[in-house]
Amino acid sequence: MVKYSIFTIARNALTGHKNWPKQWRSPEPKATYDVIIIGGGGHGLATAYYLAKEHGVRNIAVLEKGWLGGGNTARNTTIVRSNYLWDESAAIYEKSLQLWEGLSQDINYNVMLSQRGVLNLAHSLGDVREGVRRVNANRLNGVDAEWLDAEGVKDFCPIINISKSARHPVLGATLQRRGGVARHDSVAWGYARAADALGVDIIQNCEVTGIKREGGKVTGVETTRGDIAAKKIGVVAAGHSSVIAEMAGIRLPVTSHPLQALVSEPIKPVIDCVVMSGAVHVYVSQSDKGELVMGAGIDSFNSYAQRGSFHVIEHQLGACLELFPIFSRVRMMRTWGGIVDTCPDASPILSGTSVEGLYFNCGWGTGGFKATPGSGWCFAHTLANDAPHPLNTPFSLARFESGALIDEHGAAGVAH
Amino acid sequence: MAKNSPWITPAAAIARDFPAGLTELSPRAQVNLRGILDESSFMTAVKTATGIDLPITPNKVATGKDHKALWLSPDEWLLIGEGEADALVHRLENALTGQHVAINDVSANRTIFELSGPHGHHVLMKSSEFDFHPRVFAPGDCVQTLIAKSQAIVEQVGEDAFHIYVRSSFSRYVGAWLAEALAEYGAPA
Amino acid sequence: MTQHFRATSGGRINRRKAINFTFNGQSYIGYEGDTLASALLANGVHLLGRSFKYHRPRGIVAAGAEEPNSMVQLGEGATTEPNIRATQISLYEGLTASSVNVWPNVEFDISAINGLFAKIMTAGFYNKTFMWPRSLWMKLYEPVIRRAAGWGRAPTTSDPDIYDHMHLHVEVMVVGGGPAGLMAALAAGRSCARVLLVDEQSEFGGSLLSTKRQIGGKDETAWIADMVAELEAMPDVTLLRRSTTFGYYDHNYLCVLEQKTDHLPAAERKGKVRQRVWHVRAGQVVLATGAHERPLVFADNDRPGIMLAGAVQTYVNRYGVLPGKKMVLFTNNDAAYEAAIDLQAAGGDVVAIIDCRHEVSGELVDAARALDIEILAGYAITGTSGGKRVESVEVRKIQKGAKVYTSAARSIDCDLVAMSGGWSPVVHLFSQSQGQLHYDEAKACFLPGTPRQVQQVAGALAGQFSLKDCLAGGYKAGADAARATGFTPKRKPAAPEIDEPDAGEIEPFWVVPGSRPIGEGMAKHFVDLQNDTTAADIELAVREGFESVEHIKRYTLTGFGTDQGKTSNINALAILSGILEKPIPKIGTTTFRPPYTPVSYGALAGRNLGDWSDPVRVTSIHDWHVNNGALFENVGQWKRPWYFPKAGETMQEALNRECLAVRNGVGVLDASTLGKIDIRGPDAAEFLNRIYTNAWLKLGVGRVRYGLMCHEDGMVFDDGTTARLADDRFLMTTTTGGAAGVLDWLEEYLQTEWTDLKVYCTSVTEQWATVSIAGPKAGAVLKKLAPEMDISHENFPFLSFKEGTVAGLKARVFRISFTGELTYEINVPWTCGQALWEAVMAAGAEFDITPYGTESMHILRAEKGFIIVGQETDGTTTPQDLGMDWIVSKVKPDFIGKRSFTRTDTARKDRKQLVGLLTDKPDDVLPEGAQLVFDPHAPKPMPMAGHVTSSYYSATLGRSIALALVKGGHDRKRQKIFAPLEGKTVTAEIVDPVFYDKEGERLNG
Amino acid sequence: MLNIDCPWCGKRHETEFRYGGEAHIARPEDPAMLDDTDWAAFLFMRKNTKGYFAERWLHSHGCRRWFNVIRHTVTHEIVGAYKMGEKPPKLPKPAGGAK
Repeated sequence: MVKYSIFTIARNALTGHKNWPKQWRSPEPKATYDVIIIGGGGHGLATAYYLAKEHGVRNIAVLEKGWLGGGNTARNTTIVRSNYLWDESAAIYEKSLQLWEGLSQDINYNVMLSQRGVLNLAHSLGDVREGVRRVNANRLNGVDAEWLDAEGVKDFCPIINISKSARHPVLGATLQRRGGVARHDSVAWGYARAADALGVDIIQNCEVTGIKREGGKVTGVETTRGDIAAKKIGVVAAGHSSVIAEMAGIRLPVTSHPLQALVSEPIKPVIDCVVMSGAVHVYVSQSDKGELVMGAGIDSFNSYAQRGSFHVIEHQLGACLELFPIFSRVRMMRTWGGIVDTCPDASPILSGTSVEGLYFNCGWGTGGFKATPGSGWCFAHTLANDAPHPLNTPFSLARFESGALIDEHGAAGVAH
Repeated sequence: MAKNSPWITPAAAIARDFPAGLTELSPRAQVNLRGILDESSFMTAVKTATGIDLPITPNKVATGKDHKALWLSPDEWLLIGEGEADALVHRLENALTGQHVAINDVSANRTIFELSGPHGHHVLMKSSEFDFHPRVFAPGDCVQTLIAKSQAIVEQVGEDAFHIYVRSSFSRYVGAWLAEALAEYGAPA
Repeated sequence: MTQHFRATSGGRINRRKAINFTFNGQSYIGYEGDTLASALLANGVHLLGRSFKYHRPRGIVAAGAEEPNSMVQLGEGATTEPNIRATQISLYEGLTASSVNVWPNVEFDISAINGLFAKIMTAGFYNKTFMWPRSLWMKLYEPVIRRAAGWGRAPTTSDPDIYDHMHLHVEVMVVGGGPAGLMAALAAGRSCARVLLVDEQSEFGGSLLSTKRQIGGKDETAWIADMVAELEAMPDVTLLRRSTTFGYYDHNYLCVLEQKTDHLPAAERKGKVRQRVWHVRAGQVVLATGAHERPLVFADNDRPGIMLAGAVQTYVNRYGVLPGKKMVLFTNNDAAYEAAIDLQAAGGDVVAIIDCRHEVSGELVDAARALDIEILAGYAITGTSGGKRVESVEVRKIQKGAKVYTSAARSIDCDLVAMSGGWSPVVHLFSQSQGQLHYDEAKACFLPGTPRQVQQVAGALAGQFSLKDCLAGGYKAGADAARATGFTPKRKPAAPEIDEPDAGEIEPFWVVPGSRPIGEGMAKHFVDLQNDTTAADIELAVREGFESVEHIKRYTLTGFGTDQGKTSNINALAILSGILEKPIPKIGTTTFRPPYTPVSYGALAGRNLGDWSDPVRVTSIHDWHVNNGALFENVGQWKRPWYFPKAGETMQEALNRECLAVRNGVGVLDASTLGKIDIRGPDAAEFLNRIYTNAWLKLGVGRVRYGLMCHEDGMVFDDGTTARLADDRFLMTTTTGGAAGVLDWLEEYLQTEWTDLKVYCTSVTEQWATVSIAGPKAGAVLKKLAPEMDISHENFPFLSFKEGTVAGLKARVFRISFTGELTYEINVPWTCGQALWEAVMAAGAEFDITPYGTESMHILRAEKGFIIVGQETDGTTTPQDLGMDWIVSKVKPDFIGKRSFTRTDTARKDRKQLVGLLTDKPDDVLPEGAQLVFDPHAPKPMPMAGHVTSSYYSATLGRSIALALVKGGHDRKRQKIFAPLEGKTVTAEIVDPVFYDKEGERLNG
Repeated sequence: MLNIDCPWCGKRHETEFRYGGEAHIARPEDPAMLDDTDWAAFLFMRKNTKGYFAERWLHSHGCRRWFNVIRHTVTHEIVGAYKMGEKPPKLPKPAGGAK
């Protein structure tokens, strides 16, 4: 792998940039792999990378039905944080955040992690109670967290409206300073390049059409580019998890929903942190290009369409202007939607199934992007050892039978 | 009667600021009636008690001598009349004894606004996603929908006149919204 | 300044009305009817801004929404707006505008130094560097990158303007008011269908505003006027000008931004709605959105003065402006020749037409020749020069398929280059509506294929590039749309005689090589002018393995500008197709996402701001609370009195006073917000038996019972008391926030699961105002108000109710208690709430009756260990966790949630359970939300045992109290537990959650 | 913004409705007889069909009736709405493009 640095760029500039190697190959699929990862998004590519790097598995294929990173990796609001309420969630997201912090160097690809702080606003006494609870839980879990009162919020984000007469006034906020944003596409590309360098075959335009089984074990997949054999299959297909599960004759407790987001036209920097409000559905940050990046809530209905209903966005902008009155004359430039699969408890599934050798990594709902490195790291461990890592043991399918759900609904932890 | 003598209309405090075209109506008797349409005795009994053939077509209003009935759902109607609801409730209870029905005095549950004049339609277009165009919605029609994000019943009572029934706790909010929506068209003196 | 570049006559401007405006601090004059772009061009101003990455000088390229370059900061102060295209700003008196993202000014921009590093700042540059040392990314690299970010500036104060929304339903919506759209609207309108016609321009006519045509013996202006007059006379036809259909959503739902005042001088805007978003549900949609001209991609094709040929034609014909006096036309099609002909006719000089086709012929070519314009067929522009304005072009003879052109160069002086690479139908809305596109080789463009929604396409969008086809196609689309919605179109009128030149042929030409291979030397072949994406960037991306068009876009940022690639997407696609040697249809298309053009947040929010952002619910006693100094708490949509401070009182002092009044005298609470549901029918008791966890069949008429509801997963979700009004009738109360959800949920079971149960539910929340009087003196107060009511404990025991007259009002009085004190909850009709409240206050005056709010209510109930759903519960709490096994029937075979209690995790003994906490120091009030541990010295992550759910200072007890959920808490009474807070750790003892009056003796006063 | 056909009130905008997820899930007659696996299936396992999907909606701001809808989860095309207890309409043949 050619090492990326300013020096390599300068050297290549001298030769008109004619000698850059491909960031990843486009190999033909082989007949057999040790592990097949279905889904070439951030989580799938991270899984392949850590399988190769940490567990020495080299004969891996990542099968992507479209273009790599083209699913939710390309469609989120890029927020990274780990301040989740429950111990189990905090642990896996904190692992993820720690991996984020060294990721650019680890994979030699600048993913532009920008830790400029994430505020989660409280608008009611109930919100305050939940916020304080989360800050306390985070601190004891070793996750950095602070509680700010309304004045503190204003200090940290001066353009925010903390008027007491607002319809939903800001009463305070949790702050995670290590939270922030990262460049979403770069994450997929960086993992792809690093995995490819370790020998992983990334096969794009290869849609899985069937899961082959014998005697309760997986034996491979049928794809639009032919059959491929493997004894282990990891499914990391986000919104389409249920579709793959059906091919294997199993059901998952997930439903797919559209999640919409939008950006404004680029404007000169006005907001230097991430502001989230679960109560009024506003999630804002400003990109390094100057766009205000905003997420909305999910649409209520099941859907595999990468679009939702416009009233969701209009509602969100009303709430946004309550918080940021100066955005009124800023203009929305582009909207889009992703498909998220959500679990009843708003927590993910990283688990084996009743089919031997078949593993699922899904159900991240609206929280997937920030989990990318941790999710891949844990899932790689699970695939390599045929057993979950302690970090993802709680996120098994068995919890739905036992009732040991990890319910992030109540904790504003569900959002993005 | 004693019951309603100190009645304060829920929108009273803001009603004095309403522009022409918007008023809060004085209280009406409102009775929510639920019953099984299929049981012919039900329709007959209601007719006996009120003189009204309950509308069975969705979103229609049937008008009798003293009362009118708004279709709310396949087994639910809102009966409206002048004065107190008690008498109406009693008549219905008596006529429907032994039947599976629910009769509730909801006179205070909803506030009624009247929106009238040339801009009534515009205000409804601003406030609701429902199609109030005269080709679709005419006198004798009613609809349950959202007005300014609040659940409401809208009844067309004349060519340019609508009654808007909103839950009393929302009436300040909806009343002020409607007043503001009218403001664009200027208040005729 | 004078308008040196204004043609002596012509144009749709009003030359009698001069308009003063300022750009970059300089004053200019234009005419009514101008855009800022046309007025600047009339004044000879071409340099409007700088590009994003290299800060190269940039001018006006187009004449409409597709403009990639000329963004300005419009206006000043509170109404300033960033990034508005000069081509879309109608000129108004007093307009001020300036260039964006330049420093110190557009003429001399420091950041142009970036151009020197262009060789390094290729696509993917950021991904490959700024990684070492790691610490500098946040400290140095990113701050520098961020400083360069963005174009214009947001205002720094809130927006004084008004916005709103309209909702419209029509049978036929026509998008685009050009010739095809006008005909479509006419056909549909004549059928009597309800029609909406929307156009983004200030006047209808579309392409006819830029061209000279005779239609049926009328000139284009008269023809448009006649069409509009007929449409305006139709009562059910709505015409929207200055209105952009920006989104096409499911089920023919479209959104339109109408700009109502942006073209007016500031003084005339006041009090008017500035922008309005129309939400349209259409039976049929006719898309007649026209086409955008494509630039040609050649070396240094970005200098000011290089613009689209159609734009030149628009400036000449519509605005009476000569964008230059010495023009070179560079084209691959005949149609663009008309721009040269029109410019020449208006007094400009066309020095050459560079046509990259080797064979040229046809009506327009002949017309150009007749004007003595030199035509260089088989030539291309291979370079340009000029600093802030193009000064000359370098022209070479071309060889088909060559990667470089080696023929001798000829330099031609000029001050304007018009270019035309053909036309791209504006398929954005069609794509948004999920329609698939197909590539038409002959027309060299993507055209709409099979639609997914009920719609028609017409005009240039449908590949109907001649006016004759537009008119016929438009009429057919409108008639078909009307017919499909049940209307009968009138007989088609005879086709009018049209005088238009034959549009001739086009030969696609996607990238023009220079004398060196693309990417070498200093020349840049711009594809996306706004983001400075070049053909070389696309080549580099492919070299690095990016092959999907989506990857290319993202790696090079093509199409990610504020213009969303209207002029660049197809060129990028075609260049990619050339590099990969795959035909264009195999490359796929890019996705067009809403909005078509940017829409202000203000317009999208409409009036849903401030008090309108969410409905506010108030009780009928609200005014009294306001007048008596209450502070309010938002509970769901409700405003509830939080507490009633007296002058000079702290919050805690007020709470102490309120609580002690209830414990020692009498307090009064507005409890009207509780949800109330009338439940009636022969199976009502059976229904409640299934819904609540406890037993309901035997509750006597006149009695009241408390109940808990769980979801099927066994977790508590609402609670409240329910009274049996009659054998077959109950009145249920719910939590304030839970009312609507509970009613929906009850209906769900009745309508979908237990359809055999005869039960009706009716919401009566606002039928009843509820005034709760609590305290040892409550009875005395009630006695005064209801002297005829027998309120003796024998005849009015706890958990019963009575009907009667209170304060002269017909009332229902409940004996329930959330405070532990003797309490009467009096229900009167909603509209009598304030009258009752005032009567209670008057009657209670002698007992110093004290109004209290939700905060005191919370303290009082916590002293008694009563839960609040949503505070002691969080969706993971069972009745057993709350120590409320007593309310879970062991006898009933089934009720909602029962089965879940026996799941392995739900049945665990060490679940988090509700306990009371007493801090070792009585003055320490634990924060609500404090986490609890058994071992405060454990390393992080510290094993947590639970958290504090409620915590208060209790004036009654003279110390703090708290409720908490603690692992295995029910078996840990008297054990110590710790709350490690920031800076200190508070120690507490686990106790029973009932802190006060454990025996319940105070219930009877 | 979906246009949903309430079987009683006719077509109304989505904002008048509440979504109810997969249709035709009957509550078990006797939950006590189910083991944890089957109970979990009733609680949590839902079809998540890509294609024509039978789902429930509540006309919460209108007639407050629950009813069923067949909707395509990719195109959002609504084939029909039917009352509780009625038979679903026939599904169209899978159309081109709408996999």
